[in-house]
Amino acid sequence: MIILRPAALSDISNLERLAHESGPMVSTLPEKRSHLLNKVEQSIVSFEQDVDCAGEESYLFVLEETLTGQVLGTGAVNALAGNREPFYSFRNDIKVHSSRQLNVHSRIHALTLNHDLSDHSQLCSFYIVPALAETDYPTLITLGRLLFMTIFPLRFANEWMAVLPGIADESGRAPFWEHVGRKFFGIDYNQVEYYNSTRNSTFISEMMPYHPLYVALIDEEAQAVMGLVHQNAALQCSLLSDQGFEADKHVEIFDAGPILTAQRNALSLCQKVQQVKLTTITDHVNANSLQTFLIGLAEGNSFKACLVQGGLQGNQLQLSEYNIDQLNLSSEHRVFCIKL
Amino acid sequence: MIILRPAALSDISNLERLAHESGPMVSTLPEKRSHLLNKVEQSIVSFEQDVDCAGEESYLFVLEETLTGQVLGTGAVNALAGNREPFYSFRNDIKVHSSRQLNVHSRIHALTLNHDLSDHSQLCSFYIVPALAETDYPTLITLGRLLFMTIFPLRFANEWMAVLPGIADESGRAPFWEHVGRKFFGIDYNQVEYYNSTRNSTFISEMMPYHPLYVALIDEEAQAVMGLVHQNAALQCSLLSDQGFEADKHVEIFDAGPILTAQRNALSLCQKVQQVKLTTITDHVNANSLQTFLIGLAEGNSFKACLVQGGLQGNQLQLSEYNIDQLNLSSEHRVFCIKL
Amino acid sequence: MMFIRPIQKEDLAALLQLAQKTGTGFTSLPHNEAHLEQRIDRMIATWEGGNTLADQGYLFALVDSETNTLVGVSGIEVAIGLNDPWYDFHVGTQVHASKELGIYRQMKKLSLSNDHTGNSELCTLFLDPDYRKDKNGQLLSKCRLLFLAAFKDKFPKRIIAEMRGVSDENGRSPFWESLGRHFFTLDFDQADYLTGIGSKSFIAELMPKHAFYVDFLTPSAQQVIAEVHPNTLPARRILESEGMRYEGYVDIFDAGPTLEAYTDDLRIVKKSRMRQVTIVESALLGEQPLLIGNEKYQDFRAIICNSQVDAAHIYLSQAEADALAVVSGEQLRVVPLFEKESTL
Amino acid sequence: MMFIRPIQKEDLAALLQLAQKTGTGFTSLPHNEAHLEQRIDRMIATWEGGNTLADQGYLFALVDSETNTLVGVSGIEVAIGLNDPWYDFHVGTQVHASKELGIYRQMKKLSLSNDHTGNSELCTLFLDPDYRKDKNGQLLSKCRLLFLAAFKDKFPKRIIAEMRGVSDENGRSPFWESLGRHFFTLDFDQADYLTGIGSKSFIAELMPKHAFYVDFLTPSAQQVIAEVHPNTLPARRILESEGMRYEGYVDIFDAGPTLEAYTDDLRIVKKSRMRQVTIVESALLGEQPLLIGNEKYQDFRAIICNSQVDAAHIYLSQAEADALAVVSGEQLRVVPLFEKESTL
Repeated sequence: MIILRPAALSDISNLERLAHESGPMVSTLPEKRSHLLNKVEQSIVSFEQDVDCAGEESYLFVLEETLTGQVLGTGAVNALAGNREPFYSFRNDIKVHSSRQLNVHSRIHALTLNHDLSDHSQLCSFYIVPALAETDYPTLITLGRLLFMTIFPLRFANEWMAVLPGIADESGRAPFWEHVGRKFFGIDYNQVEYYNSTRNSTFISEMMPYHPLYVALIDEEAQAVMGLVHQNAALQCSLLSDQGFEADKHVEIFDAGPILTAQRNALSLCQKVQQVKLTTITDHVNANSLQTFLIGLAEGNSFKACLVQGGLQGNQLQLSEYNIDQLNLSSEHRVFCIKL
Repeated sequence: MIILRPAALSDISNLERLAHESGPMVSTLPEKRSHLLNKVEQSIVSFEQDVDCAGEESYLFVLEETLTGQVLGTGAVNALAGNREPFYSFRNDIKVHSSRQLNVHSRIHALTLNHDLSDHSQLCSFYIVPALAETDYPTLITLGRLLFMTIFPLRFANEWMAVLPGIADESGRAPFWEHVGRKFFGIDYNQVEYYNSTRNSTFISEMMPYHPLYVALIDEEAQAVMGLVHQNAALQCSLLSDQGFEADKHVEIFDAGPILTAQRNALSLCQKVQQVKLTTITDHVNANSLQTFLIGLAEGNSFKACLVQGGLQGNQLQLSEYNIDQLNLSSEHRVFCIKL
Repeated sequence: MMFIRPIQKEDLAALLQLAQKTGTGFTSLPHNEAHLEQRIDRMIATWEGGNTLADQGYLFALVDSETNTLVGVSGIEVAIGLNDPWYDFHVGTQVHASKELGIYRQMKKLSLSNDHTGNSELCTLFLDPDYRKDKNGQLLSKCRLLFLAAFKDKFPKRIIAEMRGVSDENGRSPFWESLGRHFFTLDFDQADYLTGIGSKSFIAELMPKHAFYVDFLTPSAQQVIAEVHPNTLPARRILESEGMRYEGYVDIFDAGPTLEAYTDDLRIVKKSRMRQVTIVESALLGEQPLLIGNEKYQDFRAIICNSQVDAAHIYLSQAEADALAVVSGEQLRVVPLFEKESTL
Repeated sequence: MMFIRPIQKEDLAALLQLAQKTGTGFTSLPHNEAHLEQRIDRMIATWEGGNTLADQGYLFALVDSETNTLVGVSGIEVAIGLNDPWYDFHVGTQVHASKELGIYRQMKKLSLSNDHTGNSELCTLFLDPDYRKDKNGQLLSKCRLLFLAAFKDKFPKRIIAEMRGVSDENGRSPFWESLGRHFFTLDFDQADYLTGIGSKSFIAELMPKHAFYVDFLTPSAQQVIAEVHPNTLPARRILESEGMRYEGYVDIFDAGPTLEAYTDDLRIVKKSRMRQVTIVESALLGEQPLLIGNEKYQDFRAIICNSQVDAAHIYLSQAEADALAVVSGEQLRVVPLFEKESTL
């Protein structure tokens, strides 16, 4: 069985391997062991703490094959995108320039460095091994985290967001970076993504413009990729969009990848999730009538999620005995489900 | 009976009187006859047009005592706040100033001139004669317009807003204007409000700063009134707030009065409104069980609203025969109601 | 003989004819009769003392005394930007540096500015192509500085001159193509014409209000910032030799440089001296060409000639004195025409 | 006799003692041994040719030859803003005008700028109060310009000097109280100290990044923009008499003016001349005080005296020649000490 569960210290080696595989696509999953260790430790502390207001917590999940203990993917949530420091993005503002005599109101687009999203909760560090890309498990990582956030509302803000990777080629050349960021930094995209994952964000305020950047003056190759998602993240993007996330007017500052945002209450998952009791499937249930459910198991502050086949009747979710065994339920567990 | 109905050309003299009474508090109800005439004519055209996308329409309603034909109040809706030209406001942005060596992230507030709200539908020109201030009729003017907007969704944007008057004393001295606008214009608040109601908004881009204004540098008397509503509009403010309108981060540019915004679908009125059939109260209904309803009558593109006592059973709204007579119903009328 | 005098009402026809000979990039003498007539009227009103500061301006005519024809004009606006705002771009430096990353970047940025509001402006210099010889260009340009030296109290303490920027043979400005075009749908020619008839501020309203980085312009646009059109190079050299300098401001359309100076720093203001007229039968040639002007405000005249001059006198022929509208014994303001010449 | 020489490693103790005598508002000579030692080392490395442009600087010592004590220092930074960004506020003009409303408003605004990046800076002038007499202040200030005239190729083409702004007897700056305090929780004293030890850019990071209007400052803050502290008035007058000018830039903390000039425009650069040393038994007094310096880069010396001078020679006593580290027949750079004096 494959489950989504909080990362543990014993996952470090596996995470290191995944971080290496994932490369620069996942800037919030650093390759450096010490940084990974920090991230896992911070996650453990975050889960342990009782929280009644989103703060510096960051929750890291891993996708584990429970028979072999293999780690096959990751996904994290930051309680606040900008916890100890601002979370920067470019906001695509429209400025109207008016001339009375010429009777013109031109609409001029300009990118403004801002940190409007600092108070949003942030989904990040999504990665799954390529072999599972076509399965339901990307869905597990993404919706599993949303389910976690739904069940523990006090730990998160009301507004959520996810930064998706923008366009970059295999050599790590990102057109938006080449025509924008490079002018200010003079370094490669990979390099700045590494700084971004390992340094605090002060360097952004030091190096990036506080003047709005007029979009019309940005090279067309870079304009063309603004708000476009990297093909590797297309699935992520559609999963989140289906839930109600929308690409607003923010883009990522280095590669101009889309930033999706949503109000918690507007998400379909939040509206449809229900608490259930698990029961064993009775004989007379037809296997064909079984449906796929995402279930989340909360016990105290801990949480895990997995996908199961079952049948829902009222607040009873019927699963196979085998599945129920695997879940290792205790009487303390609260179980939540949502039909996929 | 007192009803809310579209303004007609015959209302001009009455409107002129109201505009004179209302004074500078209602900047979108100009005193000048020719401007009023324009406004009424534009409203008539707007109602007559078939509209499937919010545009330059502006709808003006009057509150009429039907027995005497007296006009007792006004309320308007602009399909788009900035139809032919931008709608300007100040956005209260937070800028983070970071210093690595001092390990400081200061949060600096700054007001930025913007026209983010141009694509919102706007409630405006609210006025009611003082004698009715304590009655249910202010509610009729405000909720009646919201009902109109709900019933004709294609005529409006999904996001609505209302600019409420900010703090000014009886002599027309507005502290925010004295410490901010006057520096740029060198004229009195009443004067600029008059320009604002009669000229196109180009003068704002000519005279107002495009740099953010640091709030800390604004005189404290002016800071203190930012986002505060004038006492005369307190009722308006609470009516809209009850419906789900919220004061976001925008304030009006001259007096810093609050700007309330809402998503249509989030408004309680939109969620609760229902289409009904009117029937006559049967004898056995107890008068004590009657409740107050806001009803809206739509016939083609026209619309009127009033308050009635009635009883709702399923989709049947039972009214007194007297009331039903007064409504002058035709078979073309669609009737909507909401319990207050 | 060539001499300078104030423009007159009767000059309108000649001025209109002259305006026809200008091309793209010469914004301040549009071929537009109403505009030119208004301009002449405004200049005359200034000389007659009837204008407020915002409307004061002078226009000088270069006249060939043989034929009594007007062959060139040059002007001074006394205080710019007091009616319509005066715009240019300030070329500033912005440093982005991060000690931690070990990165230091120095970037040029352009910001819309009204900093020259209230300065004087040297403007509208145009000389009939047939007369582009014999130091006529020098006279037309420098007579303004001589006038300024004579009537300094009528001018603010700073003076500027906008130099025409680079454009190609089709009138395309690389700077406009890279910047202005994105903010405005006009061609450079049209924008240029609107500017000439005083509509520059309308256009400026549509230009970028926030500072932007030079690095975001095309390379060809970057190259022409603060560069003049090849045809304007001589005019630039003349003004620079007189003490005007590029100080980091450029035109918002073509990025031509704004030259500027404190009037007190102008060579002609510092070095010009008063000499008494002595009329001689046959004037001897002195050692260097001199710029000579009278001190008559409403009947200002200026000429260039190699007169003999000593510590107190200047020796002129009758024709020269006539051109200068002076008689023996009157005072003239005299300065070597060129910077390199020795002082008086 | 008082003379100027390069700072030396052995001067540390004396410099530290001197630093103790400075007060608030004197940011560049903090009483901090490590900082001062580092400063001396950097200066010496510059004279020895070992520094990159960003780190080059000169510090001159004023020495009383009677007692061989250091009684004052003055410095030049060669190129500012190449390590940490150099910040000041540019005082610009913004015009808001509406033809339709008939309103025209001219407003001053301040914008954070790095425009002086790469310029030279006159800095760190401090003279022991006991020695504030006998033109010692003139020597200390002007010796730097003489050095610059002698070794012009080692400097960029523009030079600036920041003048201390207005503060009251308690060290409170009205400008800081009205602006900086809102963006920063430090007192002016502390901000000032951090600036002195090179942390100015840290503070600038917290200052307003967008232009703001002078009208929004308190009246007392508005009044002190570009004004100097009364104690700094003499220093300002000295530099202005040498050709430096306020050109619209002020300090981000106290709004003291930045004076600036092209080095080529400095009086001492333009007017200094070379003269050959002749040693005389008893030196006759000349008609005016002269600033005299040698041309030895690593052993630069300068003095003030009323020497006799002719078209080719300068006549010095042995003591004067010794102070200048020259012997008979060597060349010295000579200029009248004051602007008003006649040229050589």
